[in-house]
Amino acid sequence: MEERTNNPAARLYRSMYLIRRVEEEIIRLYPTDKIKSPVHLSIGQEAVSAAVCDHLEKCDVVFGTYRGHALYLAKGGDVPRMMAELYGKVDGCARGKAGSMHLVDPEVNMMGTSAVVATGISNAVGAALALKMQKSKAIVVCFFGEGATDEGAWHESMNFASLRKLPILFVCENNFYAIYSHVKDRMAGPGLGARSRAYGIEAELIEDHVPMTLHERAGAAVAAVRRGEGPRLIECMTYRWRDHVGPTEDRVHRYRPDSELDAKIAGDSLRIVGDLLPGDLRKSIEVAEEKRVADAIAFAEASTFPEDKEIYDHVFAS
Amino acid sequence: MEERTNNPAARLYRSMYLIRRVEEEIIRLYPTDKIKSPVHLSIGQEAVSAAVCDHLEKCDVVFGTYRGHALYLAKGGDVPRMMAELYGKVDGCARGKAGSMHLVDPEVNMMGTSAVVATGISNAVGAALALKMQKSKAIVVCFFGEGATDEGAWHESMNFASLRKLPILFVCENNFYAIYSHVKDRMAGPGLGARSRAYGIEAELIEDHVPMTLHERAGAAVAAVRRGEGPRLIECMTYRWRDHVGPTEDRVHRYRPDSELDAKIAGDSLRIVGDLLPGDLRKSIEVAEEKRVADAIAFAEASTFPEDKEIYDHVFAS
Amino acid sequence: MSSPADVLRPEGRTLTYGEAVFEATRSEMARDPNVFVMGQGVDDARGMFGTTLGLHKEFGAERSFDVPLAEDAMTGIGIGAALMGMRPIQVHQRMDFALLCMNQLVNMAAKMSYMFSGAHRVPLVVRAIIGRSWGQGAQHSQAFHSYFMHIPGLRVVAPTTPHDAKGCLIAAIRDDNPVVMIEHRMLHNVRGVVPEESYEIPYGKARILSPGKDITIVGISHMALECVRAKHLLEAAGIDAEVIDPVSLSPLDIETIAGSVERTGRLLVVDTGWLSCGASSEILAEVFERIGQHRPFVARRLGYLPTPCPTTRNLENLYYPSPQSIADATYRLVRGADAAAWQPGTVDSREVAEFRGPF
Amino acid sequence: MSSPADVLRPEGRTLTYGEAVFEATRSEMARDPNVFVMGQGVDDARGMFGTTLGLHKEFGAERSFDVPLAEDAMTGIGIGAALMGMRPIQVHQRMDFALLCMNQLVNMAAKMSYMFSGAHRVPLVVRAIIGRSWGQGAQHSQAFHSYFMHIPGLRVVAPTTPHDAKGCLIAAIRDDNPVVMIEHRMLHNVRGVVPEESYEIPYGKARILSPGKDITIVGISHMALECVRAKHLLEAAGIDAEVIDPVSLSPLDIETIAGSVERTGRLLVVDTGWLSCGASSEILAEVFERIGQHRPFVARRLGYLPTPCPTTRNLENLYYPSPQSIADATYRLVRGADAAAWQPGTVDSREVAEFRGPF
Ligand SMILES: Cc1ncc(C[n+]2csc(CCOP(=O)(O)OP(=O)(O)O)c2C)c(N)n1
Ligand SMILES: Cc1ncc(C[n+]2csc(CCOP(=O)(O)OP(=O)(O)O)c2C)c(N)n1
Ligand SMILES: [Mg+2]
Ligand SMILES: [Mg+2]
Repeated sequence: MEERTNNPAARLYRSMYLIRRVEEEIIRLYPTDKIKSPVHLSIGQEAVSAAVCDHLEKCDVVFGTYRGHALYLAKGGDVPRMMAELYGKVDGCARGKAGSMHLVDPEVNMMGTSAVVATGISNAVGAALALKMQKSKAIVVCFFGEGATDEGAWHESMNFASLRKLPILFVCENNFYAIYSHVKDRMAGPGLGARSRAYGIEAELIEDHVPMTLHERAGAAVAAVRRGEGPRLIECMTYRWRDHVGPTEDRVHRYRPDSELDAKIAGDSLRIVGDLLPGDLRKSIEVAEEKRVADAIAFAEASTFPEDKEIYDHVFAS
Repeated sequence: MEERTNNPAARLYRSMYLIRRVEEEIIRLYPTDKIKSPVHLSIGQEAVSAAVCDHLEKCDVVFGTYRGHALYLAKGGDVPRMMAELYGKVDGCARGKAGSMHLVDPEVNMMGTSAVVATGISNAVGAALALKMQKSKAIVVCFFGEGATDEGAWHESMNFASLRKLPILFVCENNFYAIYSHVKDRMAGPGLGARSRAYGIEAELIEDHVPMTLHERAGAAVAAVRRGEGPRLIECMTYRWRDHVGPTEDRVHRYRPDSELDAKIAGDSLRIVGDLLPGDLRKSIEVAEEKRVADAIAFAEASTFPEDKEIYDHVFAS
Repeated sequence: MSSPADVLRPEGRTLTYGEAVFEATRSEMARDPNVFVMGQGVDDARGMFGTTLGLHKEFGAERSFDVPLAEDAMTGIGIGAALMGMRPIQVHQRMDFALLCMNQLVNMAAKMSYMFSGAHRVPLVVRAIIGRSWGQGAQHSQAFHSYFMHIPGLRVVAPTTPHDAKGCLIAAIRDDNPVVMIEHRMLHNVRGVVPEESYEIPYGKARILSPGKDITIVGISHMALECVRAKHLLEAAGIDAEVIDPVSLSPLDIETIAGSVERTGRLLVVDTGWLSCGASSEILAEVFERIGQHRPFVARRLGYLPTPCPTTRNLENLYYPSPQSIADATYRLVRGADAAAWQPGTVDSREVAEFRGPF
Repeated sequence: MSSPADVLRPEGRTLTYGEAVFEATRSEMARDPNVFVMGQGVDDARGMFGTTLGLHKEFGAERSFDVPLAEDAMTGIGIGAALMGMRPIQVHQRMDFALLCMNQLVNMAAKMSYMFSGAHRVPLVVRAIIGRSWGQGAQHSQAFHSYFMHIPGLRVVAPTTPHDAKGCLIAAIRDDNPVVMIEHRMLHNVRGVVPEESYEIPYGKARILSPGKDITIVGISHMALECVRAKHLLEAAGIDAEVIDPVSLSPLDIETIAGSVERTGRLLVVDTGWLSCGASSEILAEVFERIGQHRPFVARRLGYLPTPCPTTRNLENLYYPSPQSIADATYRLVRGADAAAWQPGTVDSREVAEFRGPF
């Protein structure tokens, strides 16, 4: 990727555009029932994964959640294998056993995602412990929703990461909701920053208005962790445009005002980043990424379902 | 108790003296194997339970831990039935099924204690929720060690109590150790106060030098909760003189310096409170409490073991 | 309890299983102000698949409320409220999340009555929904009823019909003990006769859903329905199966089940869960202990394949027992391993086939 | 594996079970720098009943360390480290606390290999100690091996002898899969022959501790020892029992057990846990499925009484199976319910009788 060294906005746009377009295709395909598993879309939240991962090396390790398409793609996961996985095909990144909720790509150290909220957090801390024991230069980045911070596992994980000064960046994607439940109804007190600092972990709240600012702050946080300064947390304010699960825009459930959603859509971060680019660069990125998406879908369509006997494979590693 | 209305030091001394003497008797008896269950002694920590409970009414509800003798006695639990319980006798507060770790006295709203660390905390919050739903004037006081705050259950419980502004006082008895593990090796960050405030719960750290100060601060905290101001936390610095479990002084394991223990013993809070009293009042309290202790032991000795068929009783409530 | 008439024949008012759960909850909330409902999303626009829809409006936000993602503490909070005389109903959208509650359920709820020799009681209801629906994968499809059956001090019910769902939940709410009620997501839209009045389904009473003489098939939860379908397939092979729904898993009505095996000489247990140390091993072991000495019989167990649940549809279809696989296993048990091959017909498990995503 | 010679005859160097666990851990830590130990108190002066004593001094504080009271996250941390190629050994002083880890063990560790089709492996060892000792009561005495046996993707071992403890732990550490090793506190001080060299005990191989022809007694963990004692009591009644120690609970060597029952026609399973949906129901069910069609047999199960564990000694003594109660049950199974009354002699279970408080 030639933009890697010279134009962060271009890199960000490429990554975010890919995520957006992959998910728009999922929305288009979903009614065909070719994707027979729940999908938790990241549309609206692309900037977080894209901005953070832009600062990561291949050897850096990321953990995410069932809302994991964006992270998988931003970390450089294989697009055709992701689509094949959603189709439940044998060429999927987990041979059809995982579906949308458990994407994995060990090639780029995208660890598998979990559908049980907050369970990946302690795993990420454990990976950071291992990296420290192995004297690796890599770091771990752990993504989770604000809802996950309700869980005891978050508390225990933060405490241990801080005690051991582990090389881990916690990234909270605060999209205000856990399913249809607003964060203010679930989280008492002054906020995540105060909680994080109460474990001795520096924290920063990053509003979602300007993706390039997010990019810069995320870079600073990654750099601090990489310098061995111990864990950090960034709380990235963001918003999902679609329903908690599934492809719809979800205005029917009325847990959030239409005006709130409309304002977020109007402030589309993908457009903001795209507008920073010269038109021809932007166009060339779009053309290239459109082709990747189309190829990935074709790949998924062409792949076959696993044979019946595969059901018994991999219960144990051997 | 005539001291109830006029002399807090006398009340405190009576309560602390009873706890100390009951536990000294347990130490004396333990080598006889009449008490066939683990005992977690509170000697050195008497002031916390005594000071807090002095501000409570019978209707107020307390939850504690396996280190629960002090709380049971301070809340006004039945002394003979406690001793009989330690002996495993049928007149014990749980007919011998509980032993030292699960003391209970519903008469004074001493809820049963649990041997699994931190498990009682959410139960206490649930009781506070019930009191609020029932529009009761009573409050809940929840005692736990600093080790319990490591657990995810603590985090989840604090958050919920704060969200709902429940009538509950959290009392952390910080005795520095969880078994032989020092708090600084387990707890990252600036301390429990900061953690507590991160949930929006006001917190106060109370050093253990002056029991009467502890008494006063505890009273203020109880009063605030009673006024409906929502949950509070007090962190009471204290120290156990004996081994984590069992009767010995435990200088052999060398997890704590002798000098640390010696200094704490020298600063005995029981003596400090006793010294505040006129000699004859002090003496009369001691005589009365000695008799209670002796009577309780005689009661326990005289009681019998449960019949075999009792083993099937109370698996279910009926 | 042994007549299938009232639950299987379409006489009288019908409700879906989900509606029956809702009706039980609502009527008990109206009857007893101490009853309340808590769980993630119980008061949202989906209302836990409709089973709690609008209760917060009718009874106030204090009595049906959303909770933070904190399964462990929320269970403990339910227990604490129950200790004080309240009657909480805690709902888990997926039983998989109940793994976070094992400490409170096993170490606390199940033991308090005993540990304190009756000084406390814990009238807590835990509704745990088995999440099979639409490619849910390994972490959203599990069934842990055997975990609860293992524990003295817990009651476990797994009603199959709307009728029993209503009556089991009412009994659970009124019980002074902790009760875990297992609900299979595939049952929520199934319809059946449900009396309007209030009634309790007693613990420890199995239900003969459909009598027969050649083999006893015990089907747990959603599998009872699949077993009834298998029974119809088997008619083509001239096999007359008796289908039993245990309804209550702990206590278990082993008498009815063993009595049936005594007649048929054959037993197939079909569980909606794994076999090893599961409900199916317990049922088989107890039947054997009870009648094995004097009545020879043959037996088999079916359940989830011994793997985590795969996501892709063709493997998922293998993973769960189906009317076909049940019929096939039954046929071989009745006719013997060497019998001529037989191909069961096909039948639609409507609630499975018609289920659409996203979840 | 079927010869009892090497484990029961006092030839060669002897160690206690606790020492054998220590030796296995220490030698594996020396062999493989990725092996590390974590758990509350593993590096303190008691060193987890001696099984981890001083390892932090020998291998550094990074490789044997105390942890906060955070069972859930510490399990997840172990899993995360294992994903990165480390080989953590997590120790629970009481298996009761492992209830806090069920989510990580069941939803994560057991599923990762499968969910990700082999992209990940989780070489994690969980040592869980059954806490019976000294009036530990309801929350410090439980045994949950059946919970782990229920789950595809977990291996479960429950060695009884020091010999097997060493070999099972070495195998577990070298295994690329999550393994739960069950240790009974009452076994830690029991002594037996343990070869100095390194060896692995294979999964899925039961051990015939003592051959016999009248009845097959399967004893799990500490119960295997009690069963051997019961066998000696039964000699006075002229009953020759075969005692089998499954060693590996998942996978289970049902072939050896069923083969024995095929010879004896009688089966008693004695578990150190509750019966319902327990290891004993699984063993009985599998034996029946395997031989029931062609070999009639009688069977019974013994285990904890179906109550929480009471604290007071006289009730606690009833709660746990003992050589006497095992002998008694065996006698009645062999001689029939109507046989003349027989009073087993007495035998000391030394490790139980000699155990002193405080914990
Ligand atoms: C332990 C657990 N509890 C509940 C659920 C059901 N659930 C799935 S996603 C979700 C919301 C999580 O919200 P958040 O962490 O903010 O992530 P987001 O979906 O907003 O990305 C819930 C409650 C679950 N999967 N796991
Ligand atoms: C969940 C759980 N983990 C571990 C233990 C073992 N354990 C018993 S007491 C204890 C120490 C608790 O320390 P703290 O909360 O400070 O209370 P203290 O004993 O100092 O009063 C530990 C680790 C337990 N009982 N429960
Ligand atoms: Mg969210
Ligand atoms: Mg402490």
